[in-house]
Amino acid sequence: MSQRKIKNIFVTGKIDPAFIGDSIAKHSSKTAIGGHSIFMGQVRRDELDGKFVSAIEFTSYEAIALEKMNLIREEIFDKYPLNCLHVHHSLGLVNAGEICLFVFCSSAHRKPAIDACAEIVERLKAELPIWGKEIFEDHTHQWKENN
Amino acid sequence: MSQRKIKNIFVTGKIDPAFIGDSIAKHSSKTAIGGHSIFMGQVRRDELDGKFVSAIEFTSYEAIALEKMNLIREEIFDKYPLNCLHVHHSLGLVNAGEICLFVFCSSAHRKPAIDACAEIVERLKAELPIWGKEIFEDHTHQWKENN
Amino acid sequence: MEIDIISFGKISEFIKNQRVDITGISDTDALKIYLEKTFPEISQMKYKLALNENLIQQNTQISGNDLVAIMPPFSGG
Amino acid sequence: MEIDIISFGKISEFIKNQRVDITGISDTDALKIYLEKTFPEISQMKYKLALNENLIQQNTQISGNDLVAIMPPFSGG
Repeated sequence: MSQRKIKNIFVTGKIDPAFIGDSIAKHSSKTAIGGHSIFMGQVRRDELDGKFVSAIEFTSYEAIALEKMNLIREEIFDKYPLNCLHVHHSLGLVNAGEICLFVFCSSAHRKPAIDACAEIVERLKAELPIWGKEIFEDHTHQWKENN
Repeated sequence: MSQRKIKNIFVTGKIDPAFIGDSIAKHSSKTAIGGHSIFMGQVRRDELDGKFVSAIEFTSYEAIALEKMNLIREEIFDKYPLNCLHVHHSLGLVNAGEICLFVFCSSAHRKPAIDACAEIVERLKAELPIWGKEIFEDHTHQWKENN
Repeated sequence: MEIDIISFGKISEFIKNQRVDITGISDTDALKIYLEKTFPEISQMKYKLALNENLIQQNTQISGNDLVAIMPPFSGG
Repeated sequence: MEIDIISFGKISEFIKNQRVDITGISDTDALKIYLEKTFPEISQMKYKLALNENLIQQNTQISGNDLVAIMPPFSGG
């Protein structure tokens, strides 16, 4: 499954729930699909010493991130019988409560979509050069760490 | 986690992608959530001997289905640290390409939402008295079987 | 003694909802034998019973006017 | 020999993008020693290098005008 065009996964700011709804609607013409699995990351209003996170500012080394995501995409398509795979990640400021990651996998039967979606989320967090800066309400910040 | 009110999971006809988008949007005020996992079932235009499925007609023994789903919901809340859990299933006719099942789990961190969502889909298919009648374009039918 | 029978899915195509006299039958194990004799199609397939809106997991007493549901394997989702 | 250094995330707060003279350094292993001496903060933390937009997995030759990126652990998603 080589030579797929490199897609841009990045969007500026939050990912709008209406965009997600529209993305789901677009799959109604793909009548070989029987199951869709979606993961979304949402910015938490975490507390640290009485201060609350008001937003996360995401930055990336985009050239490497897009190439790496393209490789992950190819490996996932080789491993699972997927009909569709869409990945969107925010750059810039995303407020608490807003969505910063949207992974959408579709397949004829449920299991490949579910397994592929979970695997992409893990790989994306571990392998893509993206950084989140947690901005507190008092404008101080700390750098997000993935577990 | 007992004494949750029994919720009605059934909707007549397809589940609209815009409803799903709205449902996602409603979670922006729940700022303890960090991850959402969604599964959707979509009616496939399967072929059998040259005939294609045009729709599935769903029926249920609703009293038992709702009570069973309530029990599953309580067991899932006991097992996973979820913030939210929503389940919607179609009754009546759902055309090929339309969505007939929508399971939506949310938690502070991604793993409980992802695991709970997958487990609910498995249990719902195995344990809820719901039947799908696959209607072909020539108005003949066969009864759906889950694997 | 009479009970009400309802059926679902594929089984509803050959067992209509009806009231039946099951005099002499007092539990669900005996009822199954009666049903498979009366409706031979179900003896060829998997099915489950519900009694008064409860899924039957083990042999259970039946009383007059009980509601028995005959259900093929579930196929929701 | 001069190369360009860029940095990301937390590391960008104390290593600004800059052109540095690394005469005598010919590979990424040697460059790491140079960087940790020049910027002691990174010797206390995990970081990765990229050379000309490729993640460095093993020791790699460096040439003049190469672009080296210094990156803290990823935290996307």
